[in-house]
Amino acid sequence: MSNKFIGKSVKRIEDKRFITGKGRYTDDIVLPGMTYAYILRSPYAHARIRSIDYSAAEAMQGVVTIMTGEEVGHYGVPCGWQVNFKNGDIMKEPPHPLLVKDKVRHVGDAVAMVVAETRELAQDAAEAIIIDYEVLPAVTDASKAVLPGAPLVHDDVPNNICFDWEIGNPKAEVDEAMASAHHITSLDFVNQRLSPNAMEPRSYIGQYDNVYDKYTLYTSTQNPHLIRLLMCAFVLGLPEHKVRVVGPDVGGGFGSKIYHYTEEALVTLASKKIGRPVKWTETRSEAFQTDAHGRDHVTHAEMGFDAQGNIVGLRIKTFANLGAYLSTFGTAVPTYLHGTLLQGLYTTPKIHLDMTCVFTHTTAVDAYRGAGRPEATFLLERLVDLAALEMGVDPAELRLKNFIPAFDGVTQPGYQTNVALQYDSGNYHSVLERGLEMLGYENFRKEQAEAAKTNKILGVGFSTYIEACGIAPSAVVGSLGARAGLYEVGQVRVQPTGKISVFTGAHSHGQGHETTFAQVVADRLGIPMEDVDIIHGDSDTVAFGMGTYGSRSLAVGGSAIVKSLDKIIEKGAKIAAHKLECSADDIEFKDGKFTVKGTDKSLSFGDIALTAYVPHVYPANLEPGLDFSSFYDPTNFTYPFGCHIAVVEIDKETGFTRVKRFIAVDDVGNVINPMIVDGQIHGGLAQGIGQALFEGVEFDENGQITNGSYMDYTMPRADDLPMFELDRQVTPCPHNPLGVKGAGEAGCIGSTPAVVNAVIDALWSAGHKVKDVRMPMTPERVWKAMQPA
Amino acid sequence: MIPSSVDYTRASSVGEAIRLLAENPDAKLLAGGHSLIPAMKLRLNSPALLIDIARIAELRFIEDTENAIVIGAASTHADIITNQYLKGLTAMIEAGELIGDTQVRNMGTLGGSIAHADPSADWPAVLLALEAQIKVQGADGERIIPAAEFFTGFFSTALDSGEIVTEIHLPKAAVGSASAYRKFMQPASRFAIVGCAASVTVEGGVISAANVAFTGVSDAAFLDEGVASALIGKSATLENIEAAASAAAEGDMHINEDHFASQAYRKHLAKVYAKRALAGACGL
Amino acid sequence: MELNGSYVLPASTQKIWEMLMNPDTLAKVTPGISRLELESENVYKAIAEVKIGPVSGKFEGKAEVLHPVVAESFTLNVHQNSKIGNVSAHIKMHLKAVSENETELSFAGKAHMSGLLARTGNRVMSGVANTLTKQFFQNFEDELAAKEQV
Amino acid sequence: MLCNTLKTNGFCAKALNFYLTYIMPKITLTVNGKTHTHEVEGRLLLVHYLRDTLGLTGTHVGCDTSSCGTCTIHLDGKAIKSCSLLAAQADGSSITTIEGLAPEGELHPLQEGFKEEHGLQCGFCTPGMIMCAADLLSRNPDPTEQEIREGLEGNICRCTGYHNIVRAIQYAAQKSAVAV
Repeated sequence: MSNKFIGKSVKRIEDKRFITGKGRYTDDIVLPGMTYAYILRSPYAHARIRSIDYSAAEAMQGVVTIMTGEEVGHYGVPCGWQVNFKNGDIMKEPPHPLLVKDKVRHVGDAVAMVVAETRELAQDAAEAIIIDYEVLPAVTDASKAVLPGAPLVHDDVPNNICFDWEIGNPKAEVDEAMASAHHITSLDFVNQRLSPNAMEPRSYIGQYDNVYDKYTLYTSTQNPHLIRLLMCAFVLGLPEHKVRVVGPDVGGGFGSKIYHYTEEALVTLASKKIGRPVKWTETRSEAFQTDAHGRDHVTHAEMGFDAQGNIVGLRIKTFANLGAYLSTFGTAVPTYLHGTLLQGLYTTPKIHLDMTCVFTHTTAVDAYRGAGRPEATFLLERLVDLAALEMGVDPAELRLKNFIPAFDGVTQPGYQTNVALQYDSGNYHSVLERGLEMLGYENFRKEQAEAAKTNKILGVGFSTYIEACGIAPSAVVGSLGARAGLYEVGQVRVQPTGKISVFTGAHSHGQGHETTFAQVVADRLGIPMEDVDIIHGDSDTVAFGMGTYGSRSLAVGGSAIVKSLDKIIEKGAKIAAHKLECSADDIEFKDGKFTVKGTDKSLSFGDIALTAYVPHVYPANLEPGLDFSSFYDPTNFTYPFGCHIAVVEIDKETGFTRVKRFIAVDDVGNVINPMIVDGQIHGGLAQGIGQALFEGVEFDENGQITNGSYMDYTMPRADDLPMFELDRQVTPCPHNPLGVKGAGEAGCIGSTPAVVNAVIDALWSAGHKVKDVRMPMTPERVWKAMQPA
Repeated sequence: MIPSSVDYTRASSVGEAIRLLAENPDAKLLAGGHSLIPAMKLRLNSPALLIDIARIAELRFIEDTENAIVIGAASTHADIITNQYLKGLTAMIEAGELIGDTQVRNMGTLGGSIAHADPSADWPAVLLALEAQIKVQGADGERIIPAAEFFTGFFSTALDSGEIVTEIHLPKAAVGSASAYRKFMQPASRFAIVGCAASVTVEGGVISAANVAFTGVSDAAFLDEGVASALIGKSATLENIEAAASAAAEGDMHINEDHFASQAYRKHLAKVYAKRALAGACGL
Repeated sequence: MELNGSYVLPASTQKIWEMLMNPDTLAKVTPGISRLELESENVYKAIAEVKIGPVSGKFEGKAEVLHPVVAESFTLNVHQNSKIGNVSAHIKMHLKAVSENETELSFAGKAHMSGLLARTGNRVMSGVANTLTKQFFQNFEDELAAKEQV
Repeated sequence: MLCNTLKTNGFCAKALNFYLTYIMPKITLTVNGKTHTHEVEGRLLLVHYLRDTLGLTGTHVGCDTSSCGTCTIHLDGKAIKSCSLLAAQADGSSITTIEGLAPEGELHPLQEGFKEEHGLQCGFCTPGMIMCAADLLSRNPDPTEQEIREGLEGNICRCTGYHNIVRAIQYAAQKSAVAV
């Protein structure tokens, strides 16, 4: 163990290929004889297919084959998480076919796939397919889809309800607490639907090798093994050992590339059918229609306070939109990843969430950066801030008063919430206090008063959050309905010369694993980072792993690698003891050397590696080789937390809102690479600010996405954001060997309510006492909030 | 996204382009291509032939003549905002800098933009405010169309189907006159939700002439006579400007609406941006 | 997309009604429509070519006249398909005599777009609606004038 | 003879047949210092020519509407979006892509800046960002933070929140200034 790299902002190893244009994303791969697929999609949200005429398309030049619903409609992709109704019934799980035979259920539902010599010809031929649709009424709003008479998405799902669900204290207890409240703050709001918009559109190549009867799928995925398992076992019925799934460089995921998509199975099937590789790359327009969306909650929430300002109860009713079909983890997001976070940082004694999960004629909804946790934080932080305004108390003071006291999870026990989870460790007061210090709170209020004399108004918004990261342990998620385990694999192969190949089931699509993991390995073994290679993304090379999502890679995947490293050091010590003629207990491993304690007798790590593979002088009963694989299944989630503060400036004449300052104090446990952690926070902040001010998928009454391109769907650009002001506190995770908690989603979870709260603060400071401005808070919406009612 | 099949040819002169256009009824002119090619990629438009006029040397120049600055139609937005002769026409520079982004400004052309006549494009408002003259050429020869007669409606112009825009003549700013362009952007596309170009002549502290033109507000860019007339004879103060600007986008006209701005909000923005553009032109 | 408009045309309600019920005239005045063919009573096959700015599309589909009340009102149902998306419109038309030789023709309805038109057209749709409306009345007036001359 | 050989190899025959039915414009252009001549379809976009014909896959496609900037390259020294240009339009031009920004084995100050300041995560927008920033610095060697942000308005990054991209460009500006 040395401390050369951990905690240092080591520059990223992977950067070289990306900055020189040598990254290798799926769409960059060209295989001999490759064909191109184009998918014909429904222009309607809900319609019955009366007839399809393929004749003209089939006759067109360059067409190799056309896959139809008749041919492959009996295959469908599964949902990975079962949630039961309150009454114990199993959730409704209608099929999600690879291609639709009879009825389309959202705009973009796939009807046929044309495979041709070039992508131009495939598209030309798809345009020649004639489909006669009977257009049916559609419903897109979850709270309306449950009403009597609403159009049904699936004929056998009454009221479009996939399931209803609750969590927390018994409803009656919460009602009683609320009845006793001195003040109740209530809020109706929409947590709008977002499109993830990883910059790389999804891309897949199916390849079938008839000599070895083996399939290869190249896919822009966050978890190659999971895709292989789902596709083999639950979709196509292929023998898993005959399928190789490769996730090469992936251009961002943010959740949207976790799921098993129909097109992965389609190109795989088609490649066998025609005996040639088949590539499909979506257009951005298709991405808007088919990449799983995020959020989309319609909520009524109430928070009760006693006369001293202590929170006494929290009562929530939410309709969560699942879209037309269940995506891989769509059912877990509004339930186990959302309801379980409603304790927040507060000591709220009574909590109840009543959740209804609903099908609509829209794109499937699943995890998007934060997944359920941003929705929980938004709800809590909006309520607390609004309550402070309504009660005329300071929003920071109100939070500090209600925070759970600090606990380290080692000498003090974890904190048991009312919503199932037990927090591992936390020090919530400190992040808010540090945030206030960075803001210069008193000065800000003076500045705000000054600004009121101009045509700009200023506002400050606070948000404090907690999230559950490092998604695992298996036994817990299994008992909650997950149909997969959630652990990670880490194999460390020491080569005879002492160089290291590490195989991880985690998958990097921007997170920098090749660097962070190498830092951990190099320090543990006391060797240079150049001697470590991190290998991921290929199911033929890496043992079964679970991939990257939910800020889990380092906490779970990194811990698996540490376990293997420990085994290597333990075995190395035995080899060293034999060679140095002492007991293994007397061997100490430090700075890359096995040393006999208290002496200068030592052997280098390289010597031991070579001995392990050239075992001429070697302990009896010890196998040769130095290569260990470990699976790490943690005992709990990890619980990062933090405080985000936004300062906004609103143009009184136009409602145009600019984020002037953004302060984030996050506690993500121990930090291996501060530069990378900061980068993760920055990116999350941009997406969270994006939700508050810019982003939102809009449907018209017929279920058409009316802003389905970058000409209308607004994401923050460079000139929409300020430089971020970051700081960190460190409360180590008590239950994993690295003490890390995860940083991928924090920025996105805390930032959205901070910005909304800042706008509301600005509006109240100017005398406009509105409760909410609907997100995205476009200039027009903010301007309207300032007009006399 | 790939366009439908299309033939491509490059014209070497204006004459050749006009001849090709006459011979091919399904042809479209291609200058920078930054309106046409995106539309073709989405297959919103599938011409049979593209006639590339971007490299016609006689169309790409900026000249300082006695009465006017003359801009060749194939001059790019970037050519314009970096040109020394145009420094005096502030609205041109301010508008040009707000078009699209760096990459678009490097390819897109002034002629292409005005022939396309997007109702939210920036140039039309500026050309109206600056009283530009647009020279066009067709099989029957050349003619000059004043900007005020050029933009006839929604994506439509006074250009005949066989004609090409060749030059834009911008009268030189008179003594005491100045111009400005202010724009409220659609945040995703960066087109104007409301763009206002103002040109004002102040003599002895009194406004003697004014043009106020909008883009993004209605079917096409237009001169707002109501605002302009309310300014004439008034001293150039913020109060007078604000009062005049309150007349903006009134009267019988269609007001656009979309995700980003309802009709009421757009109308309100027109008044705010008229004020800001006028204040800019008056140096207030 | 909302479609609304009204205009006073210089002809009697009876004359306007007859023109509206004549597929040839209707094809001439409706912007974009190049041909209307009677398929069955009150149902027409419609071919349209729309060219607006960057968009040029060929549409094919049906137009249907519903609930005709002579010289008073009817409803027009149009469904048009194209490669760039489909359009369905449901429009109520009203005729009202202003004087003996003047008729106010008004309509109100909605058009629904699908596909690419719906996804990318938001920025310009209100302009499209307004332009088509203007063209409709202009064409109608031109057609009336032409008839006068005959 | 050739036809018979091809017949035994079904797909090749089909591809050839398809190819022969189109008459393609011929283009000649210099890419990263090397001259290329190809017959291309009229509708072929420059970005696809670079990626598919020349195998220069560092230039990416991220949207359909010329909005995201991942396809940014230099055409005759200026940043443009190669997804909104036909290959035929570039006939006779000189093009630089990310692969040719610096001599093999060396890094351009911007490439170095992006690495030093962690200006990239997934790397997909990075080539376009760097090419756009190079245009910016050629026009304005010492930009302010605001000028950098405005200069990037045609490029979207979904990973970094732009904070470190701004710093990467500042790094490059400073480094270039020192070099001069």
